[in-house]
Amino acid sequence: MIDPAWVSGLSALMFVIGLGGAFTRKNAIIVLMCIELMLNAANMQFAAAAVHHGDTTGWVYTLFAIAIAASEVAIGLAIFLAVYGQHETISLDDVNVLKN
Amino acid sequence: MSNATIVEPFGDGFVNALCPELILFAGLLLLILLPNLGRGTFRIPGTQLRLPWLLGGKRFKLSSDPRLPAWIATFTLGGAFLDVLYIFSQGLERVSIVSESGKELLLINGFSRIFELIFFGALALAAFSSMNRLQVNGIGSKISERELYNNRRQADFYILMVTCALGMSVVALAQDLFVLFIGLELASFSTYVLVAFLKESKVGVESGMKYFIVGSVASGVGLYGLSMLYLWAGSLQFSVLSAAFAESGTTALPLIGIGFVLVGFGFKVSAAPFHFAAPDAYAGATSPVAGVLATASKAMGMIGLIRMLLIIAAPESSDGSAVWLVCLGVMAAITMTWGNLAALGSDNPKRMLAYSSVAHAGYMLAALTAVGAWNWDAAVAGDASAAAVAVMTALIFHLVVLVAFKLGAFLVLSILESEGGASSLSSLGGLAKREPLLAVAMFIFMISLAGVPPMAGFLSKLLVIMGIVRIAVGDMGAEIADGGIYVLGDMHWVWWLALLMLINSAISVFYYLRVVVVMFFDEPEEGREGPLPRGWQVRVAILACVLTTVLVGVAGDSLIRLCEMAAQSLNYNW
Amino acid sequence: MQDWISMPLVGFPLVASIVLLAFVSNANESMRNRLSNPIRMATLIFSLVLLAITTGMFFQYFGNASWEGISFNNYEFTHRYTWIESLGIHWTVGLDALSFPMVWLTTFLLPVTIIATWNEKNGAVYFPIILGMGGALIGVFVALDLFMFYVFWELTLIPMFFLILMWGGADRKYASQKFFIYTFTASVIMLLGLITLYFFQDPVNPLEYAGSMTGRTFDIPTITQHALMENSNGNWYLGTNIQKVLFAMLMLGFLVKLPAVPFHTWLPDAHVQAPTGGSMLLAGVMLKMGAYGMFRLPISLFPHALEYFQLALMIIGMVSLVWGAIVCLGQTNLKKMVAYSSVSHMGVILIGIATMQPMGWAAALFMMFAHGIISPMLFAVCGAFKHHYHSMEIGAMRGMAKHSPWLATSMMFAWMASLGLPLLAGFVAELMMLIALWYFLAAEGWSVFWMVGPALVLAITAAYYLWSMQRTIFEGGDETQPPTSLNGQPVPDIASPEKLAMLILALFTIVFGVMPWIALDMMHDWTIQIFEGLILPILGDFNGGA
Amino acid sequence: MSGTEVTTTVHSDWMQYAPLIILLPMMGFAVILFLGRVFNGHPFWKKNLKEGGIIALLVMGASFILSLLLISEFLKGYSGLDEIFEQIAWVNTGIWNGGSTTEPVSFGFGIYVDHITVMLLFVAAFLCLLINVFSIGYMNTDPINDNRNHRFYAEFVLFCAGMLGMVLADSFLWLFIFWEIMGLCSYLLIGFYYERPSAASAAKKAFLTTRIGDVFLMIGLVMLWDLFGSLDYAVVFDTQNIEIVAENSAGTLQWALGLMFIGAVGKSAQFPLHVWLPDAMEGPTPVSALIHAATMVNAGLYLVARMFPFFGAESLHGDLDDLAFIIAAVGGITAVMAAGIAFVQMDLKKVLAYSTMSQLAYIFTGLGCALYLANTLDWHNDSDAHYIVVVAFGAALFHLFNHAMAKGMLFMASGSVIHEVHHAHHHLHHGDEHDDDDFDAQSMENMGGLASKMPITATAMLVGSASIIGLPFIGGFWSKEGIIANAWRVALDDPRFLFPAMCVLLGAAMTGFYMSRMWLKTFAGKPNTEVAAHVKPTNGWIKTPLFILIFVTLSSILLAGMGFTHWAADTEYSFLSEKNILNGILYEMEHAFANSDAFFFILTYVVIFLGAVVGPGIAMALYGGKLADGEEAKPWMRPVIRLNTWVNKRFHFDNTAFRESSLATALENRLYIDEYYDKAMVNIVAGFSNKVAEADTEVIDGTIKAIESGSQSLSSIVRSLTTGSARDYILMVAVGTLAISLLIWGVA
Repeated sequence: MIDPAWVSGLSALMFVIGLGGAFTRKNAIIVLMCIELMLNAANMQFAAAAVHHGDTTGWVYTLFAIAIAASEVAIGLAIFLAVYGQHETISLDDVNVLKN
Repeated sequence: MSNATIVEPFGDGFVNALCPELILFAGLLLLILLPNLGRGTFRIPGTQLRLPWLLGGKRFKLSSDPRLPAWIATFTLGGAFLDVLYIFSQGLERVSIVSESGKELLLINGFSRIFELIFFGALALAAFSSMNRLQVNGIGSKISERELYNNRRQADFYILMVTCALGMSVVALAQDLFVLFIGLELASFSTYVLVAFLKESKVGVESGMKYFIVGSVASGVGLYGLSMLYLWAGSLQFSVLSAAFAESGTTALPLIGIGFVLVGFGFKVSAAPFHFAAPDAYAGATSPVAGVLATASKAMGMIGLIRMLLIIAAPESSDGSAVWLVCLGVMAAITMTWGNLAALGSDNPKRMLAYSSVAHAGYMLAALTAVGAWNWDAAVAGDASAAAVAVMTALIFHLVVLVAFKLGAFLVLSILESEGGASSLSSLGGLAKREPLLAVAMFIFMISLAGVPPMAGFLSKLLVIMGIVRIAVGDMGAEIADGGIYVLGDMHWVWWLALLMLINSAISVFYYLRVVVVMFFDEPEEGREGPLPRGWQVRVAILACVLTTVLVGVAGDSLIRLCEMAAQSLNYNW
Repeated sequence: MQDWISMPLVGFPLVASIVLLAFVSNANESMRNRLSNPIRMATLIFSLVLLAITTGMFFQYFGNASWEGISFNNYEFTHRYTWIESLGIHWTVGLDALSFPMVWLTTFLLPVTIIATWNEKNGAVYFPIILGMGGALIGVFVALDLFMFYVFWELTLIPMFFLILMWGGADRKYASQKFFIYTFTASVIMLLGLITLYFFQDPVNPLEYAGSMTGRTFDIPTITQHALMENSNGNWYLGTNIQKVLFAMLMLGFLVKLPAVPFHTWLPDAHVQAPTGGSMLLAGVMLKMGAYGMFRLPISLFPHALEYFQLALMIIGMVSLVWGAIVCLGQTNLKKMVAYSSVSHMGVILIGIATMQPMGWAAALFMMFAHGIISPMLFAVCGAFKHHYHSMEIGAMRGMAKHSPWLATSMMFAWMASLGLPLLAGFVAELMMLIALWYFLAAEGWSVFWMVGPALVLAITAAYYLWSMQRTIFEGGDETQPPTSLNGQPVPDIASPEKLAMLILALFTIVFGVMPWIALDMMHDWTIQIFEGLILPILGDFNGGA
Repeated sequence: MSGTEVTTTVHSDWMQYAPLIILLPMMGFAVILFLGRVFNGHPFWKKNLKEGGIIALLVMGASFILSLLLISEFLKGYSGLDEIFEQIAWVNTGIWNGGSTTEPVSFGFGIYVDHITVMLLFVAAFLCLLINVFSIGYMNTDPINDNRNHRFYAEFVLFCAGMLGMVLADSFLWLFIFWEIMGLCSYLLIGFYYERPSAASAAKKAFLTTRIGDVFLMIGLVMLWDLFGSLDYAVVFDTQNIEIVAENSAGTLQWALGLMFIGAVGKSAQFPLHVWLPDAMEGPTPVSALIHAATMVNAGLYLVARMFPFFGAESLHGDLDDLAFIIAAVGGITAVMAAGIAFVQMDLKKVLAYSTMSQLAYIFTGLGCALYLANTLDWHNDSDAHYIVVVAFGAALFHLFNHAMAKGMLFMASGSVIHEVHHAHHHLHHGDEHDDDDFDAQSMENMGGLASKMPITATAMLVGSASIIGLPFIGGFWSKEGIIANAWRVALDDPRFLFPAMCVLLGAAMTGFYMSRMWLKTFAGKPNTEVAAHVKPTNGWIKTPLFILIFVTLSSILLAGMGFTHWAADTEYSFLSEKNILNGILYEMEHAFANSDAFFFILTYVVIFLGAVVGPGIAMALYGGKLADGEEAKPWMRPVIRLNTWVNKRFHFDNTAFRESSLATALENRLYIDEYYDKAMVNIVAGFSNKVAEADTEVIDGTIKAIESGSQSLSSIVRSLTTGSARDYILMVAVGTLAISLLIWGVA
């Protein structure tokens, strides 16, 4: 079996990629994907930890986290649609009526 | 914990214990069902027989009344609120909901109850006052009242409010970090949509998107933190985490894990530097929603922080907690100063209130820092645990009364908003002439926010400062009486946070007063000289806020005691 | 003993003010105009009742308080209700020879202010606010609980803020905010000092009136008692460092309120923009809160620190005295000049305090009282000037003696009283201050050059007052042409209510100038009590005295 | 050390009403002011009550009678330092002098009567009454004063109350209090014609200048209090108390008294605080008479005279002679300076004003010398020395008396002249619109030859001038000669005093010149203008006091003979005690004209030569001459006119050179002192105060404003970080996360 530490490492990498992508990319949908990446990193960590501790709760956490991620995507896309309707763009840089 | 009644999910006493939440749930169902009742019929397949099953079709007059969802939501939330009050009056029971596998999921005690009070109270007021003020079309669009009312989206709005309340109460009850997180997400998702509810306006959707996307990143970081903690401790039970932290909390993994979690909650309380989306969100959302964000949502975030703090502030782990205190203290200082400075130059009253709520978050973080420092020096610790309780009391008290004046201020703005926008200070111009009582109410909210006596805001700030100073001074008074010699520098550094906090509240007077000056001094904007839009509900809600603000300020003793009881009921490890 | 009597003194004006304000708040314009007269009468009658009560207290019609000979930290008409028990907060009121003159002064100034500003616009709102202001001020003076003291201390800001904002001059927006923020900033520092003091109490001893949650008390008599015991044992209460820090923090709040240079710049702005009534109460009573607070808290609690900071206080006092006077000389705005003269006079109070002589303290107390009668008259005159001539510039209106003899006479009287003409109230205080100062300098071996300041100011004060009178009261002929702001209308003299107010103020200025003992005897007794009870045991520790 | 325990000795029942001397005029002030406000313009008020003049007269009459009763009681043998009125504890307070308790301190009010009091009381009460009578004739007949005379009378009686109170007060504190009340009244009275800018600025100048002196006086009093623990005469004059003070702090005492003297310098218009007096002539003439001749200027002298017990104290022997010299020297400087300026004045009243200044300076010199003698001679044990001291002091006080009477008369007479000239001008140009603008009724250029038209006035003026000049046998001669003699006596002992001695000697000649000049220019010669030719005699209200004062002045030898000069100084010599009046007069004559000491014998004749021959001679040579044709002066004035005519013809010379010299210009410009003062005020005081006011707004308030604007700009910086782009917000979240991680990493 793979050492959970490797999984943790991978998840850390995913998290960093996700976080980095979130503030480097302009397109809202890509940012959303990055966020998903972060959530998945957490999921992996949960899974790895569950294995590490031999504790089933971790799996449950993972399931819940997936559900959360899913609803997040749903809400996100809905909002993006509405934004597009009004601003005709979903570039994070360009949607900046509100500032200061 | 041992003295708590242990109840299994859906076991005996479950209904009693979770009565407010069940009321919410029932209300939620009603909200979904009732507005959809109509003359809809169901044709039994294969026959021409149409059974009236009441869903869909042309709605009844009653069920099509746009105010119906609002009333339902108000009664639901208000009912839950009153139920909590009733429970308080009957005396509290400490109930622990434990899963079959022995994991403690929820704990009902004074702490959770008082937070339920905050959540339900704030949301009930918001729902009540949104009743005739909710705009679903773009601001200023020429749409008749009738048309406005006759809109099914009303129901969505109130459903989201109730789910938000539900999520928040889960946060208050949770005894497992992950359960807490789920509650948090439930409430957050609701607020994301609520913020973006004005999808017909540019600012509405924009604020929703920003709030959502930044919030998601923060909660992503938070979730990752959770996973790290889980990796470290093998459980996310508070009790387990706390014990583990006391044992080996100084390693990097748990510390960084908690740090990540802090980011997640930090966003909710809008602590710097995670607060950036907050002003945008407040400015774009309708005022009652913004009010909810500034009060209930913030209280929810605070619960998370308090829980984290209780984990790390266990007595033996002074090293780890010291790191944390510095971290929190710096964050508190930056947050309050940043918020105040930003508010100073803000011309948009909603943004101003948003920044002011950032500042208030700073004050609360300072209080939290003090809680963490409760046993900083055994020599002068004396009644340290009582002192810690006192600070916690102050924190809770602050969150409670914040609902009254912060939400109240947003409600006043909501009246102006429904008239034609409240995005610049001048929209408040001449309010004293147009509706004096409203101006007086706003004035009371403003000076209460600034912390001027005799308003509730003063008492809460006083309590926070008293708590901080008490921690900083510790038992020196008694030591001095016994011949000890102490100097200013002997006090814990949180004393300086108190000083900074007071200086900040002095700065804050500047922008709060500017609102007052505009209301009482300036002339109304052109075209806004006439009377304000009518609507008794929002005014009743404002009146309730004013009364609370003043009465608590003048005679806050019983509320202080209530908060003290709540603070004591926390699951301390000392 | 009608101990409850101080309760209505505070409560009734506040409640009446709120009720009246609520009553008129939703009335429309014409309704308000109709209401303004009955409300004015109501507030006048009410304030007269208050005056009757305090006067009755003085003449022992109510209670049998012997104002002369109240010993230190003993109070008449004390009453205590539990307010916020968990924090040890009580509604504690009481009067001693320090606070009673101030309370009487407040109740005296209320009707006078109402009369003097009888025709103020929007009276239906104005007069209740004045009344509420009075209630808050009385609250400050009768409070014997730190929390209550602070609450009323800040509460006074609110009516004053509105008085300035809604009835003030052209730049009232700026002035009202500056006034509020400046003094608020100082008082939050004071608040931190109060709270730190609160927690430095020893909670182990069973404390009277302690909060159930905190174990400490806000009760001033109790704290003072503890401090007194500790101090007279030869120790510094709370230790040297803490005592000094707390003294400085409390003092800062009071110095700003007083105000002392360099914390004074809010005052001229506030005064110039404030309406007459606001100025009268601001200068008459509100500034005295600072000096009152100094005696009530830092001096009573931290006498050692007072001695430590003696030089600093002396310097601040001297600078205020001289700086204020010199700035007066450079003013062209009548009200600003008078405002700076207040700064200068408050310097007298500080110097009196810094002498640490009973005579100096009695001088400070009497100065508070005398200035409380004289300065409202100064501002009433300024207000009338502004009201009738629509300008505040010295020289805008000349030859007042010709066309406005009443105003001219009042002005001259007030000016003369303020520059310390003998047999008017201010002289006694100035004389006592000078004697105490010299005595102190000689006894402690300080340099004679400290006298230069007061000496200079005695002359400068005369100079600026005379200079302004020359350009207002005197000089007829071509230069008396009414200011253009009058648009050629005939120049009116002051109206009858204003005359009445001026007469009353002038009368009492003379009464307390000719018979200072009425007020001074009780102040004297109190200063002797506090000095012998508090300062003497301490001074004995440090030096042999003179 | 409290001075309140003074035994109460009431001599007769009415004596306890002595405070009424002060209180009556004080109440009169309120009554007149009130009635005047109410009845202003009412015919009865205007005609019958003379707009309050009659009320004032009644009040002042009552005060005068009470004063006379008090004086007679005193003369009946009640002597010694004592009080006749129980003290009121005015201010009670306490000090801590290093002991284990505080010491009570109290300031009380009472009445104190001794020789000096009695003399000043008479002068004040008597002159106030006469001036009151005069005022009715002067003020109420001038239409310019209509409907505001009540103000005049109210301020007038208050002034009198102040003067009487100052004289009667039993402590330096109350002396100062009444002194200030007088100051206020003089301010009000000088500024009576408030519409004139010159009056307004003169009033201000008077108050300010005297105030500067008062500041020093106040500090002197404070120092004195510090030394004695009281300001009551009974305490500070107590020999034992003085001994205690003398032991340790004689120097401080000298400083205290010196500072008090500065107060006197201001009040009595001595160099360098003299600038207010000439300007103060802006007030109505009765005011000039009252303030600047008869009463207020005497306050300074009274104060210095009051210091006698210190100078005379045995324990302070020789300690205070420097101060005595300063007093004499200030007097000397002023005497010459004022006389010099009086040379070139054209304004009748200004001549009198400078003359006042100069004569007061004589008295100061006299007092300075007397105090020097008292301080340096062993007069307590040596009876010769005792006599010298008493006579020296008496001479100064006697000159005060003579000068007050004469100068009061002169001012009233000048008022009479001005009044009538003004009327004549008014009458002549009746209906003309150009009116008073360019006509100066006070200028001697517009007079001349009035001796025949206003006989009583001219006589009064003549007698008054003679008294001031020190013409033998008339009024001031008896005292002035004494002052000069004493100055030289001291100068022989202490060469420093040669300066004041020379000054007073020179001053005698100068006095002779300018007083003669004034009289001649006004009354002799031909009328200078058409107006002067039409002047009518004055009214009865004005004549009466003049008439009385002529006799008082002429009879001054009687007072001298009664022992006035000796008695005034000391308890040992009582009024009419040693000699009968005839012997007294003979003694005085002998002493003056046939002094056994050769030095003083010669000195007397030198003085007479300078004052009575040289000075008037030069004046006669320059001014005056025959009256206009057909005009005939009264018989007693004819010799004067004739002598003048003869001298004028025989010795007339051209003084253009002098008049065009820079000295004359300087004198006309008052030696530029006023100019320097004005410059100092404008450049230094006003400039500095403007700078300070600027600093107040720019620096102190500027700091506050800078904090405000600084936080505002900080605010915009902070807010600009909220860019509006969600990407940046996410970045900040990431940065925050990183920061927290690094912080923990670093520590853990």
